[in-house]
Amino acid sequence: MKILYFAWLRERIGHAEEDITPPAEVTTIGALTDYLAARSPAHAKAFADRRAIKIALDQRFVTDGAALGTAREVAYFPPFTGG
Amino acid sequence: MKILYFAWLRERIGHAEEDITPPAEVTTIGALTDYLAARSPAHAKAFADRRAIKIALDQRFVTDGAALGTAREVAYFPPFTGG
Amino acid sequence: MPRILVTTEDFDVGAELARLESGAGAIASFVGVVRGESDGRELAALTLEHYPGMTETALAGIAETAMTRWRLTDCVIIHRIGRLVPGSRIVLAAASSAHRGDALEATAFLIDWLKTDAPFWKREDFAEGGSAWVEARTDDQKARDRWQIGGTTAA
Amino acid sequence: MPRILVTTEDFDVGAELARLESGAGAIASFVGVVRGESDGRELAALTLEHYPGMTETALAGIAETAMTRWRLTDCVIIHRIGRLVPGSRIVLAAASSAHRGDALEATAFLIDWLKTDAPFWKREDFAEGGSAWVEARTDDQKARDRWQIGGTTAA
Repeated sequence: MKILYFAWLRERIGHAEEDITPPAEVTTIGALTDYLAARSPAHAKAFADRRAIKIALDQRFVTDGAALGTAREVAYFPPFTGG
Repeated sequence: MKILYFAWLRERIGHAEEDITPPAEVTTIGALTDYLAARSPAHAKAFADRRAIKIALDQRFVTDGAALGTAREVAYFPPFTGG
Repeated sequence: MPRILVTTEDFDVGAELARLESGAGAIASFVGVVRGESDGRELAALTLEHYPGMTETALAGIAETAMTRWRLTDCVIIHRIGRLVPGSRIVLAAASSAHRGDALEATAFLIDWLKTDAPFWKREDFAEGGSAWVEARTDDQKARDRWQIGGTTAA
Repeated sequence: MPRILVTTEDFDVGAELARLESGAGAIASFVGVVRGESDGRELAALTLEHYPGMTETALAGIAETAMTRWRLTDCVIIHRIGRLVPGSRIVLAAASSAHRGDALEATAFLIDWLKTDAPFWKREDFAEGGSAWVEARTDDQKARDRWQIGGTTAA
């Protein structure tokens, strides 16, 4: 599964992309986020304020309860500020 | 005094401009319009529907009661349709 | 300072908008183009008549009103006169500001007021022959008047 | 058909708007430009990051929504990415239609939704050194949400 980080999440974690295979018990977005937050101190810091983070599963917005299913790409990012 | 006609008023009257010296008793815009309407059949036809005509005295909108005073230019035209 | 131009010539939209970019964060614009038909009748041309002398004053007044009512860095109104074939640009109204709300609203205001408050008249010349002066529309008066109630609208 | 472009390069506003003139009577546009300061701090640059793949889909979706909600002949969204110095154009949103109300409203809609619904992030790089990611604004969310209540607004 490909994990993408954007903007300050990318900066805090130190890279834009990770390829991971989460353990079998990680079946929801919320569990995946917990799993990622535990990967390093940098991850923990990046995920400290989860309310400031949006999540897209295969490029669609999801919240913690969403099932991972056969997702190939999960992206973490702050709210958009383009335009 | 210079009288200007625009759009279909100009077309119906047959020219864009007239130099006139109204008689002394013509002291208001309403009286001036009556005076102009009597100048020719073409004028009468052009002024037939007065509600469809706007009037500017020295480039400011006026209505029938306005005093002619020392006006130098009176313009007759339909409502604007630019843009 | 607002740029006001009444001209028989075409104008360069890109150059006009580029001029507004200086010191601004947001540039909104409106361009009007002669359409090929009117109420189902094919047009040969649109002929624009105006009241020389009064026109520039009216346009400058509309632009000044916009500069006063919104926080604009600048604005421009260009209006063509004479005979314009379908596809020709007729009018440009544009406004620049620090933020988008002001620029967008002021541009809508400029074009709405221009339609009702500047001394231009349009004659439609039909492809099949004949012509007709365009009549003022109640909707245009309504669009104009919405700007008079309670200042700016939500944005 | 809407034109969607995400690019590191500058774009030609005049050419993009000219493209929209075909078959239209009204072309409205919005151009965003990098300002020289932010909250009183001088900017060296604005850096635009995006989510490749998702960006084009999001922009196309916003454009399609506009085409459905207003009677448009066409529209365009161009958004730049990468490092942009003050004075650079960032974004163009424009819409064309037979009549001005549709073009003006759709343009405001495009830029409002673009700000909240397309995966771009802005980082401000300050002249004195240091940088900060721009935070999403409540006002932008409100501007977006006004389009969801009761369809179109008065125009």
